[in-house]
Amino acid sequence: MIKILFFARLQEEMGTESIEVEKAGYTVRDVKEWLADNHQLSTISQTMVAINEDYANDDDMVNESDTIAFIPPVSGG
Amino acid sequence: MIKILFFARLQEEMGTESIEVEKAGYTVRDVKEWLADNHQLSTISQTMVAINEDYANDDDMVNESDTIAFIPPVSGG
Amino acid sequence: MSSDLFTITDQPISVEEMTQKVIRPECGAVTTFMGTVRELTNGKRTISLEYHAYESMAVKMLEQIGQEIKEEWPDTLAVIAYRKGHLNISDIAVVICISSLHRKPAYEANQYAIERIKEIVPIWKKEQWADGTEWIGDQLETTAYPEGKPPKGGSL
Amino acid sequence: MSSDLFTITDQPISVEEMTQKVIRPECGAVTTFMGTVRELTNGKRTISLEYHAYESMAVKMLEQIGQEIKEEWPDTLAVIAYRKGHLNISDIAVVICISSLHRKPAYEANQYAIERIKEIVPIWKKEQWADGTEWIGDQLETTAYPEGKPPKGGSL
Repeated sequence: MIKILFFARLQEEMGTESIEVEKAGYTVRDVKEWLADNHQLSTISQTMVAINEDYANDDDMVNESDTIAFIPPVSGG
Repeated sequence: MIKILFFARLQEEMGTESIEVEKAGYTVRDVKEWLADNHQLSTISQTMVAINEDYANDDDMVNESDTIAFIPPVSGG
Repeated sequence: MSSDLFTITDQPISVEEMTQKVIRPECGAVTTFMGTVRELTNGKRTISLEYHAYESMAVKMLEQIGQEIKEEWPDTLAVIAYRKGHLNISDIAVVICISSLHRKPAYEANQYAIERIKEIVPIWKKEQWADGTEWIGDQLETTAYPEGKPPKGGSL
Repeated sequence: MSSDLFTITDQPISVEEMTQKVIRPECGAVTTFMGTVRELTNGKRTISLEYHAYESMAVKMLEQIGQEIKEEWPDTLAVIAYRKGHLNISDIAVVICISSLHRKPAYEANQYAIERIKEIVPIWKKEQWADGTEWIGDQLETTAYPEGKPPKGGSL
């Protein structure tokens, strides 16, 4: 199982803060495609991604028990 | 009469904060020369000068009742 | 790096306390940046806003910024506090304090910190506008959702 | 310009109060600079120092700096307080607060203020060194008088 976190506009689109799915072994790119196909997230390609609270690239692998977070453009400051 | 103010090292050299002298009509340059001749102030040429709290040039005139201040390099901040 | 130096809080931030954390005998300069809630943005009036954070990661990113500052300006000490939750106009959202021996690094490191916060710290603001609409978006304020919801669907 | 905004004081300066003077609904950014008394300067240990000011002119020059800032960065509001008299290590000598709509002018105007203070505000520090000597001089710290008195006489 992996945990997927959604924030800001993505959280509003999903209607939830997080989901848990059997996608261990997927790359970040794979998870994005799966989300796009299954949840019609319009802006998923524009978001940054973090695995276990560190920014990750599309090629990075999501392992069993990892938390992957989709991070829309931030607006701090 | 004009009032002459001394600060920082000049004040220590003069041993006083201010003097009053009959030098109305002098230019700043004249006052500097008079001070150099009569009080052996070593650093008078390196100081800035203010007349009535505004910075002045060597050619500016000191008028009756004016206050002229000799301002060594400042060390604020 | 102490978590006391880089914090996310739902309480008002005391500039005085933040300042005291960085003042050291060897220092001659302290710079502080405060981000406050602005009433008008591009002519629209904000009533209030809410900051939401991916909190654990936000703290980690603040610590990372502190580390980057330490490497670039070794004589500095940095603290950063970010307020989450509901804020009103003029409330302080973020405070960055930097102390250093001389003033130049204190200014440079401070400006670096706020730029990096806007790049990597996962915090978002949700604005409540006076005209009844709301907005969630990036700091460039280029994307507005006047219906209060971003559009659904669309292409990747 | 209100004299409340540009002051010389013999009391400790409250950063919190200074900040409150410049925060305005239209602003999103406040920068603060604090100059603190540094223990070591070029390897010499300071015990304490005294700031002396040509007070009436110093206030006038602070107001002038405020005016210059207003002309260069019209959307800013500036306050400056300078502490005179006896100060110990880490005491705050000067506080500059600038608020503005966005952060860039707040940083720029703040840095401008401290540079100008070091140029035109008639304030001098007299340092008491740990080795028993003292020093009075300009901010470049190029002239030292180890006997506690500048040399007398000499040429123009």
